[in-house]
Amino acid sequence: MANSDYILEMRDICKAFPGVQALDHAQLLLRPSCVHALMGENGAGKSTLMKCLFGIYQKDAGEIFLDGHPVNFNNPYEALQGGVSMVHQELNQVLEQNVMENIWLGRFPMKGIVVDERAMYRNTKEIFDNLHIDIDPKQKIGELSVSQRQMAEIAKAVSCGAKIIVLDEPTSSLTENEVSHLFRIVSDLRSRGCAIVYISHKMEEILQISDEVTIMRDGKSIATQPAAELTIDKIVSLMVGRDLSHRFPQKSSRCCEDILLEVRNIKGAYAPAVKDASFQLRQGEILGIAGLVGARRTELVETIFGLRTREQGEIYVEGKKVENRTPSQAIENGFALVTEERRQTGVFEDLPIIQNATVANLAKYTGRLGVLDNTAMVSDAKWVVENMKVKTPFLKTHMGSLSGGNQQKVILGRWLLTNSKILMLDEPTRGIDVVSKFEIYQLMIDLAQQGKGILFISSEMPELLGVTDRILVMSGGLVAGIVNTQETTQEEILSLAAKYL
Amino acid sequence: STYSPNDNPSSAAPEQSAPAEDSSTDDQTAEKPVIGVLVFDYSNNYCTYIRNAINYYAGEDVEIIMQDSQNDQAKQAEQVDTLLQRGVDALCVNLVEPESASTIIEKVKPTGKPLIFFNKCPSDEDMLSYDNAYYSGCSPYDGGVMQAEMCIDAVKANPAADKNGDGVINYVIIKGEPGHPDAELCTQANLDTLGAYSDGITFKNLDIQTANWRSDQAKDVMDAWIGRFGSEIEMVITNNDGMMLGGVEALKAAGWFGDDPQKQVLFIGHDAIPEAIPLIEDGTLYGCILQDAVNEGRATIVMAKNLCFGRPVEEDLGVELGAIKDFRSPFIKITKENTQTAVDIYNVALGN
Amino acid sequence: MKSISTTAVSWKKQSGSVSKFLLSNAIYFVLAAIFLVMVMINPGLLTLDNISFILSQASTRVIFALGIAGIIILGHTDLSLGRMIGLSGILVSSLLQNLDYPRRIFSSMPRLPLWLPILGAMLLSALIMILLGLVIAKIKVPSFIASLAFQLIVMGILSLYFDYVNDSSPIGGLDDGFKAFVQGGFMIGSVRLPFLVIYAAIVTAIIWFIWNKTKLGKNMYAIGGNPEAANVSGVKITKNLLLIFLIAGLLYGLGGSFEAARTGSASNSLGYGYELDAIAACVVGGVSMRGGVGTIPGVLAGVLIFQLVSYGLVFLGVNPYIQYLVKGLIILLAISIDTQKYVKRR
Amino acid sequence: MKSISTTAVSWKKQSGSVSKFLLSNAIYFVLAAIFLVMVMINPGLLTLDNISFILSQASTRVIFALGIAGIIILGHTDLSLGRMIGLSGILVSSLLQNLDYPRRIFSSMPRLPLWLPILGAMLLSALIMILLGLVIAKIKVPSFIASLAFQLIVMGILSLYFDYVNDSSPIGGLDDGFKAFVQGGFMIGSVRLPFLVIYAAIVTAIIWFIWNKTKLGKNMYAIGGNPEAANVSGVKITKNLLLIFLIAGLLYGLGGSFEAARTGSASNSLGYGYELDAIAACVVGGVSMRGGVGTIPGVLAGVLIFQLVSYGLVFLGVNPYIQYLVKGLIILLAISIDTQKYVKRR
Ligand SMILES: Nc1ncnc2c1ncn2[C@@H]1O[C@H](COP(=O)(O)OP(=O)(O)OP(=O)(O)O)[C@@H](O)[C@H]1O
Ligand SMILES: Nc1ncnc2c1ncn2[C@@H]1O[C@H](COP(=O)(O)OP(=O)(O)OP(=O)(O)O)[C@@H](O)[C@H]1O
Ligand SMILES: OC[C@H]1O[C@@H](O)[C@H](O)[C@@H](O)[C@H]1O
Ligand SMILES: [Mg+2]
Ligand SMILES: [Mg+2]
Repeated sequence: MANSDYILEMRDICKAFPGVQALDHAQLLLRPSCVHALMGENGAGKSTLMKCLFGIYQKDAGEIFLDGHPVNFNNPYEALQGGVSMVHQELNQVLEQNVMENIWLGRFPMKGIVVDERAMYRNTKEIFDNLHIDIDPKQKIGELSVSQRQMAEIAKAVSCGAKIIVLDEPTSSLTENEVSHLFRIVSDLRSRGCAIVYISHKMEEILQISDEVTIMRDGKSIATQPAAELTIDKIVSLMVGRDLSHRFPQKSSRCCEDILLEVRNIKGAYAPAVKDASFQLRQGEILGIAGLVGARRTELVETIFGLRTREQGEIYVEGKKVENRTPSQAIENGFALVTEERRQTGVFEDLPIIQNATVANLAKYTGRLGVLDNTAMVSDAKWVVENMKVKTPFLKTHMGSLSGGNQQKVILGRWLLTNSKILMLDEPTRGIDVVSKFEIYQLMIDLAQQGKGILFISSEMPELLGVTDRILVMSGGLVAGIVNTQETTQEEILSLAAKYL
Repeated sequence: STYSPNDNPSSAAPEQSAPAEDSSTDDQTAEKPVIGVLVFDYSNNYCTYIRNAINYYAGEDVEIIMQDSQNDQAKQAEQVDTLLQRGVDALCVNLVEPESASTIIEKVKPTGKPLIFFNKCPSDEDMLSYDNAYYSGCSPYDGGVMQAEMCIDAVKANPAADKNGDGVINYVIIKGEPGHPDAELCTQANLDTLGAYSDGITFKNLDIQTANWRSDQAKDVMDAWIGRFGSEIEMVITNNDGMMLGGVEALKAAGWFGDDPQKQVLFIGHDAIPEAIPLIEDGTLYGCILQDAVNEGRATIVMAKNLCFGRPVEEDLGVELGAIKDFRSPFIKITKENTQTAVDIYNVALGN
Repeated sequence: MKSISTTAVSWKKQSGSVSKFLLSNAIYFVLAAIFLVMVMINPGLLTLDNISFILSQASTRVIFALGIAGIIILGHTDLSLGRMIGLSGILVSSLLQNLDYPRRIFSSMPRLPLWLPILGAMLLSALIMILLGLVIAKIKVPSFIASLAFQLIVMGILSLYFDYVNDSSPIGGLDDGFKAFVQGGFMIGSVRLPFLVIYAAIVTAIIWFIWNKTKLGKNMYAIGGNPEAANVSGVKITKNLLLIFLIAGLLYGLGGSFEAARTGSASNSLGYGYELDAIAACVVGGVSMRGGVGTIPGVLAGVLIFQLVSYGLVFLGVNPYIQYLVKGLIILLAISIDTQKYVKRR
Repeated sequence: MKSISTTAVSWKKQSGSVSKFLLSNAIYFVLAAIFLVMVMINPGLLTLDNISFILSQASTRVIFALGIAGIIILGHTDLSLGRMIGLSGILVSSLLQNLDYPRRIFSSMPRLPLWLPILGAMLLSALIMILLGLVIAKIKVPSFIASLAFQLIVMGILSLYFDYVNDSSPIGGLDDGFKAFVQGGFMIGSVRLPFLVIYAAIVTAIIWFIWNKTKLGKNMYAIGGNPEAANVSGVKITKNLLLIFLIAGLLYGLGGSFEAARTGSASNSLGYGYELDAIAACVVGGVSMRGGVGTIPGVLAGVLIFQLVSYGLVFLGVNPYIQYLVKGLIILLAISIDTQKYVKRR
């Protein structure tokens, strides 16, 4: 069976979870010195396939050959020993430890029985220098930004000297700069003979970086083709099983006159804090928020939502001053916030979907005597699953067993149920497949058309330019400017973003 | 219909109300009578000796189910239910809290089965509320009085014990678990008796601290007293000998009981457990109060068996029962002169 | 709004394969198995009377186990439970003694209606639990250590009261009406149905309702599952936490009062160590100490397993030292089997 | 190639502002403050003798606190500690009695060298702890409940042994050499330097080395901080966990032996409840029950605070009931202050 053309062959891999056939005879054939993209909708089985390789899951059936030899890693330790390393979709780090300890975890350099801290520092420095990453190896990793942590993970995977490196959505929280930087690292690795499995939902990236593409759907491998022969449309139609003509929905020009939300000179109390931000959001408007990492976009919306302490400044909804000192106040005042860190602040892993969907909206189901209306809850949860196209066997399925993208959809649905006037979405399409992204854009536009106001934080320039009406650019905790989407360019936004550096 | 604890739940007493006749007659002879014994706390040294004595004197003609109430009165109440369900023929109960006697009596009374309390005495009223209730043991307050008397004897015998010669003996008490009747009553008796004494010498209590019957805690308490009072301490009293062991150890470790005349102390324990005997013999302890665990245990099981077999309750007891159908085993003062008494008693208690 | 759904999702009912069913109901089978084994050793155990005793013994435990279960589901723990039971027991006993009891504490006080001291104990416990909740929610002290401190503080308070009113001597002579109210029961034919079981059933029903049918219940699971996410979702963490602690306090007060009446006396050691039993029963019954997970039937089963084992081992006349061993092994077995349903198949 | 430095954010080094310094060393100030207040109440406390007592009392506690601290840093807990101490204490006491003690248990046995029974107790404890570790790591039983089961099992075993060899009567007459080895000390001028303090210092140094300098130590923090991250980084979780449990077992064995010699006798209640004190000391000393966080100086400070409070309250002659209260309040205060450094302000 084994074919020496391939450094890695995964054949007929099957893996079932309760109620889900996550992998159904999936195939992946990886050539040496090749970047192989793995694509598919949320829940197609990409991560599961890679976890079966890496020894996190045990496959139910199928065979894996590494360099022509059959292997079956029982745990990540064996996989790493066998020359496979992996950057995981969800950041998995020991927040209380410093960068270098995280990087060398599992393979500390030793001097006798003592961990050689100096060598660890030196080696880390060396890797970071090689990869042009500027992070202090002794800094606590929990203090870094998400993108820095992501880069540290990448550096770690790269430094293992593995023959095969799996990158599961490595760019989901990287800025454009960092992405192009990552690509240089990847090309470099390829030229050194590494094979790379690259999972991403960003179409442009795929065509830019990969040599071959395997497309998965419903746990099956649908096709493997050289990237050169593929176009975005072709990939999408293979992924979805039908054509998708546009990446962004059609926008009708809307009149946005009435001011829905006004924020005046707000300032956060604790670092990292918004220093001074004022803006207006009109009814039916989608206001994008752009900025570099550390621009405090997240802090801006969290401060408005009452998650962070506001030291100064006022918030007006339809001309009426609101306090928003706590999220529950904000929700009462008609706000909704889809947070950036889904796992930490969004998902209830051990609770069923039904509760994840309805948690922000319980007041609505509370009837006389404080009794909850179960039927209403079930039907709302069903609405979320059906409208958001959440891929799940049951309403009772625990949130933790959904794929990342599907979790995001449930959270979006949670906030749609509250019927808030003002939706603040912090990187809502992170980790979302191309079809679902389109659906989310469509949803945003529909909501705007109903007169809601939307704040849309994104690090992906195309989507900002594709769906917003105006874009607020933040820089160093300040508003660097607000531009009309129709009239602006990528360059203008980037230069605004650098204004207060 | 409802029932209340005073009523007789019909099914709880399916058989006889006079078990004695039954078991001594016909076909039941194959089955030995079963006697349930509830000990208030297996970790209590003293109770261990009673346990051993009960087993020793039980003989071959009865089956003993002995259980540990783990110092929890609620648990004990449940165990009474359980053992009654199990169909024991007599019940011996070492109460956790004497005040709970009525609850136990209410459970047993409807079955008519013999109930022998031991070690901790219920009130007269409770004792008289059930004809088939008996008691074997002594009263902690009396033990405390006797312990105080021993303290007075000790001082008389050792005038040098008043190290600073001021006519006042400074003493400390290491108390058992606060709230525990044995600790509270014994300590109270010590204080009452010593406080009232003024014949040429008086007693001054420096401090009372609890060590929950435990030697490790007693050691820590004694350490702190050594740090605080130093050689001011002229006498130490403990509520039991477990704590005595810890107290002695602390003093020894700090160089007491040696040649330094300032580092001497009269030490009086309670129970005279076997570990105390060598200490009495080598003069470390002046003495201990011994509650005769063996006699207590013996009387308990002898009464239980007599009642099971329908014999007069006092048969083989040696003495007549008191006004509340109680057997009192006297306290005995154990000092250097009569350690053998304690050794003999505990030899039985340890089944030797 | 335009629907964005294209392919419909098919809604299957959780189709339970046999093994899955067995696994997720393991705890009930364990309960049954323990009972069976014990009955095989001594068939005399299999009587309605025995069962009625086990149930009535389990009843007070169920009451406070349900209290602490809420706290555990919130992701916290409570080591003060035992002392709270003691406090309630002492308080109620001191206020509900027979008029003719020679050592009546408040000798000139008229006979109080039963509900008054019990309600008092419940409110006092609730108040203390709210203070504990505040320390946990506001000062952010980990509940383990905060409740350990409260364990000591409550012990101090109750002992001082105990010493003050009754010179540290066990409080006896409890009101006969009170004892009948707690220890009595119905006779249905020849079968005893203890009142306690009925009280426990009522409490269980109320708590079941709160956990499953009210916003507070849903919020409790959400907070325990992910407090940060709950906060973002507009759940008022402090308020909900305080409510759950308050409910626990009420249950402790009620359970403590019952416990005193059941025992017939109260001293300051009443309740000592009950927290470990209660927590263990919850955990064996599938309440996760990481928070967010737990069911009422699970808690009931956990408490019943503990009570059955205690009762059964005494019934079988097992040597108390060996009982420790057997009890430890049974807990280990029960939880090992129950745990398997959470162990992710990988 | 352009560097991707995070130009936007300026990463200031944790600027040691005074308040921050105070906060992150709060526990040491609390320790000092408690001591000061006590000295102000009774200046007699301020003698080298008192300090030497406190230190030597703290020494055995430090030994087992360091054992359990490792387990807590791993993200687990251990309720069996107290019984493990009891087991070791009983075992060693039964094997190390004076030849001329009339009630010597193994009366025909020659005098054993001191190290042999101590080593035996350490190995036995280590073995049991490895079993506990296996139950936790392999069967995935939550450590709270697994160790509670072990608490019962170990209690059963040690009581049966205690009953078998000495009829459940306290084991006394401990070998004088053994007691001198543990209770003795150097006199430096008029100041006592107890051996125990030296032993504790040696143990502390070894554990410090393991935690801070070895792979095992780093892995321990990583597993406690994020077990999944450790797993996907190729850390062998089970192996490391078992090693930490093994070390805890060795320390329990050593501490238990010392505790018996320090007390001069052993019964099956030796060590009862020590686990709560040890856990509380660790937590007060900044070891997080969520795992991943904790330092050696913190543990030392936590143990010292506990010992100081216990000693000081007895020294001041405080009524035992009030001691509960004061102890509870001090713990609450200490932990409340210490907690503030973790409370994230946003
Ligand atoms: N641990 C698990 N338990 C149960 N179901 C799981 C588990 N992990 C994955 N699944 C299910 O398996 C399917 C495949 O999930 P997987 O995470 O591999 O998708 P993916 O292709 O990586 O999606 P995404 O692009 O959203 O990351 C999904 O339906 C998911 O719900
Ligand atoms: N002065 C600072 N001190 C400490 N941390 C900081 C500081 N400034 C920013 N950070 C951290 O850097 C990270 C990125 O900052 P921030 O979230 O404000 O960026 P953003 O513009 O919202 O970017 P994103 O697109 O990632 O949301 C955050 O995790 C924040 O905690
Ligand atoms: O509870 C402990 C106490 O038990 C008593 O029965 C005994 O007389 C006391 O000396 C003490 O040991
Ligand atoms: Mg994935
Ligand atoms: Mg951000």
